[in-house]
Amino acid sequence: MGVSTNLYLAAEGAAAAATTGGIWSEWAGLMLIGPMLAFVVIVLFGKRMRYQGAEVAIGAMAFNFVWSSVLLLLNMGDSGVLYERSLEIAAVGGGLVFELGWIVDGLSIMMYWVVAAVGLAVFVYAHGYMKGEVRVTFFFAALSLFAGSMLVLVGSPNLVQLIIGWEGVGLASYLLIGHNWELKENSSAAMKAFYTNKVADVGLVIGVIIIGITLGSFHFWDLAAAAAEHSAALGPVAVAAGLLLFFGAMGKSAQFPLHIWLPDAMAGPTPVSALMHAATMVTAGIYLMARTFPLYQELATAARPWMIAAGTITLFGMGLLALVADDIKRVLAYSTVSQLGYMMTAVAAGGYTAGLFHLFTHAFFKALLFLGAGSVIHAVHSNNMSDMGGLRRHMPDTYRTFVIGALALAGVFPLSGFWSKDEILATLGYEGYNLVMWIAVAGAFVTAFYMARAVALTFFGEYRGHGEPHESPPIMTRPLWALAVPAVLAGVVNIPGLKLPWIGSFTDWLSVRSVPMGDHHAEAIDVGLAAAGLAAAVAGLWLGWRAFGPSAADRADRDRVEIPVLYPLLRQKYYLDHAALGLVWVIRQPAARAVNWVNDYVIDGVVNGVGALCQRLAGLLYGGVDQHGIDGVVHGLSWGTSGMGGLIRRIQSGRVQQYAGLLVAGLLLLAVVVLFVL
Amino acid sequence: MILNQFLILAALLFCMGVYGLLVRRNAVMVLLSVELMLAAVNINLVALEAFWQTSEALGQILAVFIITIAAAEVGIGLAIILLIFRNRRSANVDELNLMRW
Amino acid sequence: MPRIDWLAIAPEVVVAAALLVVLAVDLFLPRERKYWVAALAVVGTTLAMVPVILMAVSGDNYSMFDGSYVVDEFALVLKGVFLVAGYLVLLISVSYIESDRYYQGEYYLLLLSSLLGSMVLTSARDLVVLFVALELTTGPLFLLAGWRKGDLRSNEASLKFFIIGVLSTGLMLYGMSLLFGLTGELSFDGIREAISAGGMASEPVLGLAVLLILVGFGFKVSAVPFHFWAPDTYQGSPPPVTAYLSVSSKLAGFVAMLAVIYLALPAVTDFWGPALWLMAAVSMTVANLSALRQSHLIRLLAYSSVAQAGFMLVPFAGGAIATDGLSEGLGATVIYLVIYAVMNLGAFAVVIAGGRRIGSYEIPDWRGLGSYSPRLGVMLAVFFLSLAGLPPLAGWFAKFVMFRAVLISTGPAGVWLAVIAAVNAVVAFYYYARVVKSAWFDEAPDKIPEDTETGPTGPLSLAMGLALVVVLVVGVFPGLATFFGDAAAALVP
Amino acid sequence: MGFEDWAAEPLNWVFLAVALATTISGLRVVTSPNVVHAALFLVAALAGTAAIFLLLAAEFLAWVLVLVYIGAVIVLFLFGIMITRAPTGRDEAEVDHQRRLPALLVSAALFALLSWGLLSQWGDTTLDGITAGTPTSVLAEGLLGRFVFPFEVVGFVLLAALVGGITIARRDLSPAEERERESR
Repeated sequence: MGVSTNLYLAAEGAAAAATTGGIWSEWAGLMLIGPMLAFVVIVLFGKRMRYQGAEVAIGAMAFNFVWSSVLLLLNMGDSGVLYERSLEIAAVGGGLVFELGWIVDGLSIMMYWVVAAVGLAVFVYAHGYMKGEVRVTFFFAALSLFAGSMLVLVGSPNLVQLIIGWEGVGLASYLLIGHNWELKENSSAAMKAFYTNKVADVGLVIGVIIIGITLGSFHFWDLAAAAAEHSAALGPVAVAAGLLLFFGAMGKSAQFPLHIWLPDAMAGPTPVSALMHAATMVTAGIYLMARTFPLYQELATAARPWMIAAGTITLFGMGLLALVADDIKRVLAYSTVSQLGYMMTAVAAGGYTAGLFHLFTHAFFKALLFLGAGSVIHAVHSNNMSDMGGLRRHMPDTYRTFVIGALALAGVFPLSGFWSKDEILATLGYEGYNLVMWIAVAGAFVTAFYMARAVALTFFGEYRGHGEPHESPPIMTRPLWALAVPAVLAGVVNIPGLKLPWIGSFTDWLSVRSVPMGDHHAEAIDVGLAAAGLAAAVAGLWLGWRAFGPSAADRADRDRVEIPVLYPLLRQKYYLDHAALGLVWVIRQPAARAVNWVNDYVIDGVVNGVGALCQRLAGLLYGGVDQHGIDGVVHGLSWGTSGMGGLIRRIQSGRVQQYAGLLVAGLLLLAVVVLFVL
Repeated sequence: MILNQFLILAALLFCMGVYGLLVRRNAVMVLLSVELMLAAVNINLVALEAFWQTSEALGQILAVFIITIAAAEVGIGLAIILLIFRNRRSANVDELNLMRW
Repeated sequence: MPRIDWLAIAPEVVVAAALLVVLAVDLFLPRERKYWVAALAVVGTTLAMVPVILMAVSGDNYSMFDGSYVVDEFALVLKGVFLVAGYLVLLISVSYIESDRYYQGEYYLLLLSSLLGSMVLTSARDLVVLFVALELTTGPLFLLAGWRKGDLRSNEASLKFFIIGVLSTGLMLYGMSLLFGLTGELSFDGIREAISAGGMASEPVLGLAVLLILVGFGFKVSAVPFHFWAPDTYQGSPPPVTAYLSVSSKLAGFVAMLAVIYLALPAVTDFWGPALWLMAAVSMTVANLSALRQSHLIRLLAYSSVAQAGFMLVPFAGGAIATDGLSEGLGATVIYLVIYAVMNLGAFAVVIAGGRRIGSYEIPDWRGLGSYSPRLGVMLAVFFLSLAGLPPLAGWFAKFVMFRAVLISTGPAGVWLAVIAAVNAVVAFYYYARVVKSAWFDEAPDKIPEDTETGPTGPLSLAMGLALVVVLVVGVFPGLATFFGDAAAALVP
Repeated sequence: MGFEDWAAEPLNWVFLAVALATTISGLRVVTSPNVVHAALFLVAALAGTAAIFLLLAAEFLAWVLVLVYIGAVIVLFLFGIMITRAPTGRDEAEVDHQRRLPALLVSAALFALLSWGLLSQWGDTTLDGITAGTPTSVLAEGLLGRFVFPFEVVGFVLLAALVGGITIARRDLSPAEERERESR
């Protein structure tokens, strides 16, 4: 139980306590290059390969899995691994240099391994899932680029390379979300994701430039050291820089209100969703916050309340949205947003390990849930739970693994989600954020509730879809089982007060021995809090089951959950039913509707409002152009509805003498401003 | 003689040229206005050279270059006007608005 | 007789010789062999690289004609850039110009003349050389804009360009005469020293002179409010000429501006600082908002190039505010110029290649390009996303140095400009990505345009390939571009 | 310098006369409804400019102006006017367009700005010692010495203008005519 110095590695002693990891570290850059190389190879030769490039992508991932597993093993036990290598590629003036390289430490090893493990499962699964689909080669190329960019991101020793990986992830996600671009909503979703991220990225880039200029370095270690020393140079800009970086993280990690892209990103093929929601993309923001943790811990403390606020709103509000979605992937997507809120809140509150531990466990069960959902969708050819039901008989493997994932996500003892959520609750309590902690407990209840609903609607009752659903082929179910194992067990590595022989604890993995992060890790289980969390989860599951389970109510009405007529008919049941349904009603009607309304109108409204503003301005300036052309977000963004008789129409009139007159007038205006006003 | 009497005259001629460039519909007349502007610049240069009396007569030399280049510009301008006239049967500048916005 | 160092003017001599050879050979070539002049022009630009490289390696500086013509690192770097850009434009031109009766010999003669002007410009260190070089750069382009003689749009492009061109030349010359009147000098060094000796850095007339001169440069770089000709002229001109206009001609404007601002007027920040701040902010905003509404690709690129000019002006404004901003700003602008030149030429090459196949520059006609011509689709994505500033394509580094140059300054002016630039970077994304989206994510039309290319497409592909390599390599190893910036920054006195 | 001093100098009265003539001619250049008249008024305005040059003792430049402009450029203009068959009669509606007021405002404002600047800078600074004039040899040495390089470059400007101008301005032969010409 100790809050101690805040350096990751800057201290000399830290380096001494760590091993370099030998050739496994010295050549760890291969993990960054591998998927990128796979991308190039698939682009160039994929079409001529037997499995259209899938074998290369899977091969690269398998390589990474083996390599990162070795690193993970090396990092266990008593001494951690610490290695860093940078290659200077450009001096950009002012003493700043750009470097490419890789870093091997607890945090990055954990990320390498998660990306590789989840990536491998997803890639194998995708090989089965995409059979017979269009553009398989392109898909695996983009998937490799996606994973590769993420590795470049998490392997980066400096902020610049991080940006490169960051943008690469964004680009690849754009390609993947819009994979089935024949469907208009897909390409719109891709654009939305891209643009939302791009807006956030501007914050990141400016934040990085500010840090680089004030610090004279882009290195994370220099940043950490400067933060630890309360650097006088960095001090004045720290809050601004911290908030800007956080703004970037909000985009990638889908924090309210920049979360809007993530639910729409469901449009991509399901393996993409699994990868995106578990190991890559959305975790990047959390990772960035963890990497720059000392900045927030020491200098940018004023930024933390804002981060906690965003995280808390996200974790609770977005969870509610999962209650009303019919699209199974959308349920999972809102749940991801909500879980990301947990992680962000934890990291922002000082729970470095807690946030990352949840990232770690969440990666497995969320990937599992998505792949399971994909398997279901594969079978019933619909995303909507109203077309499912009773699938447990048809798809036993998918059913079992999905339930495991759901229980883990709900935080049921002793599955992995229980431990990581408990760690977050404990940290919030320890740091004194009691209100946030209880909101998080309530969020746990909501999580359990919607997962119960999802399981009940999907796997229980009677089948409501078309055709005869059948279990997916082994190439898809085996990855499910493979992911189910860590989804159950991953929690063991960080049980408070328990240090496993050989393996050590997750807390230790993330820090170099003897120099812990300045965060809190409980030495013993806080039974009361754990019980509260568990109670919330069980209550949520139970009530969810009461409301949506097969014995809950009249079949037809239960299935049509969207229809309010449901409730009067159920009045005659137990008071628990009343309570459950009342709760459903309370949550669904005012709260969820409100949140949904906020989501649909306010947030989208803001985005569309920005668009509309651009549109108005453009309309004002432009006007008069026909409305045909583009669609979706861009449509809203650039094409005005009325837009007649604008300024630009008048300015760019085609008459050259008017141009000449405006040129002279512009000169005069400039002269007046420069000579007389300023 | 004071310097400014020349400079103000030049400024006046220059602004007349600007006015002509802005209002003349006929492209040839636009070109005439441009010549007026350049003549004004030359007056400026020669007067300021007289003021400075530089050892290398810098102002006048720049004026020589301007005169020469102006001649070239006239050639270019008339060629373009001819081209347009051949295609459109008109040398009116304000009829050229196929491209806008 | 003035001493002449022949090595120092060798690049110009080679280009001038190539130009004359083109003129002479063209007379004797039968119509079907006219493409030889293209080869000659390409050879000329390539050969001219040799003395540039020789001088760059030797590292000597040359100063001739009482210091009015100087070959230093700044000049060499930009001569190199002009030669490469000219080389790429020649490659882009070949198939286009050959496919119709476009007077090949004269076309290449004029293009080389303009290139010669730009190269002289890099070494100009007094107002006379600067003015003459600018005219040699611009004059041939007035004519080239109208090169599609039968096309009314091309005619119109030419005349609009010409009228705005001579107006801004007139205003610029008036400004130069005032500058001469204030200092009694024509050389940049003389003007700088006279201004500091006379302590007149904030005389209002000096402000007028600076602003009037900026009109001339603003026209060349097509910065708002001197940009009005650009969209119309870009749209109407033959596309290779537009490519040249938006790159080399714009570059020439920036080179002239860099030299005059940083060599002659470094002390006059009171005037050019705010003026360029305003021009940068307005250029980015107006052009980006206008570009959002464009459906014609070349017109979109025209507005994009106005907006890019705004981005390139940002470091100037930063240079005026920050303490050691001058060299920082100069380096940043040059880096941006170098990267912009390559990526914009690449974008134009793709647009020309696609336009020849599709037969239209309307964006909706380009939908599904990636599905039936992945090669063009990928190129399109790379160049447009690079223009948008997406890492790891070269454009992001240009934006990076731009932001840095303005953020090193302390005080609200720099921050505000950075914020405006940042917002504009996002807005710009929408229209660049829209094109890419149309090419990749929209369904191809029922009738896929056939590849009917008959003429040689090799040069065009070569141009695209070269630009692609540069965009990718510089994006990953931005150090290569920094080199240009550092070399150029040596200019600051 | 008071007005009496100024008026006492006879050259100033010469200047006044020339300036008046030049201004009126200039005004007519931009207002005359007749193209040919406008061109001829430009001749007058340029002649006035040459006279001003003479007043400033820049003889060489004055003659250059006369030779280059009045001798050559104006002839070019007249050819241009004739070839384009621009209206030579009085047809005011054709010659100016309707947006005269903004143009007038803009140019007047420009004039106000410029003259404000000139007056604030040079006030009533006098020109002294210009009677000697600039020897032509100084100009010659400058043009062939320090400025020989731009002098050469101007040659290329003229070459490009010439070649390009001819190409642009000439009538394209129809393919049939061209074949006929090549067979000859």
